Amino acid sequence: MTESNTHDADVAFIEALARLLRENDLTELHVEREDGSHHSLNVRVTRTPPQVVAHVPAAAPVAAPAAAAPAAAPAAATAAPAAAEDPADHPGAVTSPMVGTVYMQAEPGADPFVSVGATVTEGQTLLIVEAMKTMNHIPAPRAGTVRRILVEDQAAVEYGTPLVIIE
Amino acid sequence: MTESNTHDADVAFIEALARLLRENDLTELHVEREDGSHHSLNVRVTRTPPQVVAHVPAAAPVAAPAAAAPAAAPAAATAAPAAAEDPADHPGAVTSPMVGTVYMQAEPGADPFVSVGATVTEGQTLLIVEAMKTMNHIPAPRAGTVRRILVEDQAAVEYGTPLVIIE
Amino acid sequence: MFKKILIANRGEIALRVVRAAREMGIATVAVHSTADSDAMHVRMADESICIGPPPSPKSYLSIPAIVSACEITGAEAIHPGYGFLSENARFVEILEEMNIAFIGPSSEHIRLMGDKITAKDTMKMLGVPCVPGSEGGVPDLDTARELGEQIGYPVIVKATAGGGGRGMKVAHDALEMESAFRTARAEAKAAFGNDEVYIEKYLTTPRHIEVQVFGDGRGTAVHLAERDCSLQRRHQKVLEEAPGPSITPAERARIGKICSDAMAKLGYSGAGTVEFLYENGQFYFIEMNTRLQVEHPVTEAIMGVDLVREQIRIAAGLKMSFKQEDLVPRGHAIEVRINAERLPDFAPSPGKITHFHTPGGLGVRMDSALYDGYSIPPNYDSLIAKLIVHGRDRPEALARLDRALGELIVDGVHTTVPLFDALLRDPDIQAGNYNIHWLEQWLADHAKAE
Amino acid sequence: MFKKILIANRGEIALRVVRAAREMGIATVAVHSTADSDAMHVRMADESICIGPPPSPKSYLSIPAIVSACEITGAEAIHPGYGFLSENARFVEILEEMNIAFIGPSSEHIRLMGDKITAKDTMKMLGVPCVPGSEGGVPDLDTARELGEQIGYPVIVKATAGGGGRGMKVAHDALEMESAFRTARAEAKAAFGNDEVYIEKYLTTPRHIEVQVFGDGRGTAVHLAERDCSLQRRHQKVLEEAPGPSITPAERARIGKICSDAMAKLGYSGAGTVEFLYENGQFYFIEMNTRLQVEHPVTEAIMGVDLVREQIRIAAGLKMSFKQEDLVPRGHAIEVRINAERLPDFAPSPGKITHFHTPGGLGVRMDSALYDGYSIPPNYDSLIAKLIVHGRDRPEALARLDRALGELIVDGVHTTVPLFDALLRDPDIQAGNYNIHWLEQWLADHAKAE
Repeated sequence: MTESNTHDADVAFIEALARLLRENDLTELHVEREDGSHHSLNVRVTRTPPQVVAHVPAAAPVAAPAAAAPAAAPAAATAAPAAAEDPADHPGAVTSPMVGTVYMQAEPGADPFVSVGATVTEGQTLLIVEAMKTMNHIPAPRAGTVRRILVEDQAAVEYGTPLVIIE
Repeated sequence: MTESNTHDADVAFIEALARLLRENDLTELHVEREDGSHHSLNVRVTRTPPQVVAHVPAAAPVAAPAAAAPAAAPAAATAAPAAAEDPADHPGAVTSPMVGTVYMQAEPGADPFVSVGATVTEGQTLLIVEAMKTMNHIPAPRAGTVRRILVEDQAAVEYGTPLVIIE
Repeated sequence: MFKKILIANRGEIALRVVRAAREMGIATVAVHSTADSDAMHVRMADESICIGPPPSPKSYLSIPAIVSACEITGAEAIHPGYGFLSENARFVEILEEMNIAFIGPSSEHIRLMGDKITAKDTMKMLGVPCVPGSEGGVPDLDTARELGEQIGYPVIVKATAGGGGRGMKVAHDALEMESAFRTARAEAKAAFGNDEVYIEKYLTTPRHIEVQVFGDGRGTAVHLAERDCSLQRRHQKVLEEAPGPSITPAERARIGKICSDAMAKLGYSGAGTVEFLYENGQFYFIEMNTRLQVEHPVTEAIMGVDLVREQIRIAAGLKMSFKQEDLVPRGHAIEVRINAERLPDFAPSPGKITHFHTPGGLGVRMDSALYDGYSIPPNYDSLIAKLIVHGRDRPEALARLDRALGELIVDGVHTTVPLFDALLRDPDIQAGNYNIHWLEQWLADHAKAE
Repeated sequence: MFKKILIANRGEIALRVVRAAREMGIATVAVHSTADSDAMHVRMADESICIGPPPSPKSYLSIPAIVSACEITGAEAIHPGYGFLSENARFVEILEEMNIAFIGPSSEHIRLMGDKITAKDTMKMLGVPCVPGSEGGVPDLDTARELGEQIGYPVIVKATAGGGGRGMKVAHDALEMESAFRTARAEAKAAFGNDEVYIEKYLTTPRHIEVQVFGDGRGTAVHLAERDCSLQRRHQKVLEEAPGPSITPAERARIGKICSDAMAKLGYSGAGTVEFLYENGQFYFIEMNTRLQVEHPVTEAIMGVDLVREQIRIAAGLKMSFKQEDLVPRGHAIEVRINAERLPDFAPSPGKITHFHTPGGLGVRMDSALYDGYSIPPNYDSLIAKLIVHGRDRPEALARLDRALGELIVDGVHTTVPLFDALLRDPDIQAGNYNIHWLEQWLADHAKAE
């Protein structure tokens, strides 16, 4: 192992420790490591846990009120999808341009507009989002293959909900 | 590897640690590293997180109310001495055991009990703190030389106010 | 009673409605733009729906988005807050068609009061005093002089086709009438190609006095006294108080009854505000707001009622929970609107709140959607907090406001708090001696002094 | 009026007094131990003086330290808060001698009410109902039986020399009297070498009802209705409300008048509380507190007055600012005492507050000396916040309390908030159906269930 490789390896190791610390809300970590006779490493990583910055947005107002809601109505399955799901960040994601209800086919009993694995052309209808009795056809923004369909027929979607992934 | 290369590598390594510290909101990092017999490195990186601790006491409730006090009465010179003055931490500091008014001499016109440079014996009266018409003689906790007198005659003192430094 | 309502608004007023609903055991749906995902109203509501991107027309003003959010969540009613869609008659018509309850008056009443001329005609018919004037063009100087005597000087002569200050002349007494009439006509002719002018009472230093009304939609209505909202900057209210420092109990009773009688005759439903200019003991109707006002908390403070709870009750078909005789003002209340703005130019100051500490103790209410670490988005109105104080009398309320402002900490952005600190030290404010021009003048004087 | 006052207390009550003084334009001096250098009352006051080390006897209970702090700052008066020196007659005598005003009653009245027997005798003389009993030893069974009939069963037979539950027997009816009397005497003889016993009315499930009084020290006094403080754990009040859910307007007027008449005759000055046990429509005097109570805010809420301001006014020689006829209760108020304690064993939980967010909106008052980053020292009482809600009626107040507790965030220490969340869901609490034993029983039942 060369000097430089050792460096990189050590930094990566300490980085992993730091992440561990943060993610597990630890306060201190101490590691002694020896690799053969040449290389030894002794690391102590410390952290003061409850940072305002890191902490508040996570633990803040939402938690308490929700817990104590007098008429605690757990969000309907349709209504409060978990924020920040992975698929939304996918470069091939097609998101809903409006709040509404998804229909996967033109009418009940018809075939779905698309299915996983299908090849689509730009502008081809992927599905419908109905809002206020208006059927909004959601077109494919580009040609490609439907990799995933992220919603079910008649699901309620918010603005920005990822619908389909096309690659 | 040349000396200089090692230097650069070490600097880069420490730089990486510092970044790690910041990005993971750590407080302290301590690394000891040995590479063979030639090179060893012992690094401690510390950081005061820029938040609650540092921030609140400074910017917090005290500032605003004072500023907006309807009858903003700036603390009388006698009344609100700056907190945390150096002398209090001095190992030779004699602090006031009570709230009251300082008298440097036994009676008006008399010589002061002590002056700077004087040698005192343990138990010798340094000054008087008067509280509720009671004259409390403040004795020297040990023999030594009066290095500094930190209060003036008839000054008001709080509990813990440093009075005299004896070494 | 409703099981679930949707709140078509954001910020402190959305939070205000969440609070009332929660106390009534009603589940809430918050709607929000992508800029407001972390907003307090979203955190506090039982459910939330993202309805669009930051620009209001595509989110908070989008009728399809809001109706659709209502449909997918099964909310039975919509509270519009103030601003946004709260006085949009078309929106209310759509809800009426779709059988979604609107927590507010009927679309008909919103439309009626949305048009200034119809509103004035209706109010006049209902016995509400309006600015007296010529009811149309004034053909000649003799008629003008007659009107001047009838209305009482000063009067203003205005071009019928006019606007922007052109073709407007004030006559302070009968002697000035000839010149004012001729000049206004000449200017009107020159500017608009039409020399028709009309004449109205001219108010020099009026106060803005508004009467809070509430109707059950079935012919019963009450008033909840008045608020004085004369302290304005660019037609934006800055500080409001109740009762009005210049209004006597007799005047309160008289104008209050006129307003509640008018609302009863109209069959008005829910909360509304009848706005007046007030000068020399006379009230002159300006307009009616068919919604909750930003400054409703000062009325709640002196009356001991919850106006949002009452709005929801009425929308759900229940009776009003108070009668006129229950509504006896107690003490004095003042609200200040704290904006994220940098003085002296009131430039918007969005950003992250690094420290937030609210005042506490007796007689202090904070309505704010801020929290430690919240980032105020740059997309919307700069109102970040309403601080409302209540005391036994006006001096006590003023002292309490001063004390509470001293405890408030909003770090990370600039706010208008220093404006209130300064206003509280002004003798005119302490005496309650101000009118709708006072604040602009005061700001101009202070700008000069610096 | 005073120019400067010193507050001989800490925590939320010191802050409470600072707030009142500030609103009156009076400068404040905070005193503090070394453990409280960063406390909110120190930060908020105009001046502060460190008076000693953390143990209370050397700081907050040290008369020389506090008087000396008063002298060096030139404060003209001392507000004692509650606890600490607030009912120390010797302290007040010293202040009287030194011409420092005490914001509270005279040392004479404090001493009078500080002794339970003198207090009871005085109150009886002043027409205040006390627990009926034998006024001394009961010589024989016949007298005991007579007393049983007179007082009404159940009665308790107690050793005159007794204590700790020994030599105490309850007779639920005339039949049980013989056995109770003989057993109590025998036990008294065996335990204390003295078989004298006395007899008193035995209350099985009383409520703790206390009447807030206020006197001007010159023969005028008023009452401000009652508070129900029956919810107690180990004689510590946990939740208080006003008006008492079990008290009728007629009872309120009657017991209120008895108390205010007694205070008028006594020439009592300032705020005081006459505490009663209440059962089956009867009030039985227990003791009088000659100071402000922790739970005074519920009275302030329904009466719309500031009791601390009034205390300061009276101490400064001004007249009372209200008359009995002004004091009409409006609505319902509830206070919960939020302690830094870990449930279920209520173990103290001092430590650093990592996040603090207070509830806002209509009808919510927070009295708390917490702030973000504050470290609660382990040396003192665990009360960290009082949350007071006010609504038009009891259900509205309960709903508001629930809503407000849901908004409150106190991170970093354990608190008693979950206790209140649970209590609010209990049908007895919802119905106002509880007595002084209820909470202990409820806690025991819940401990068993877990």
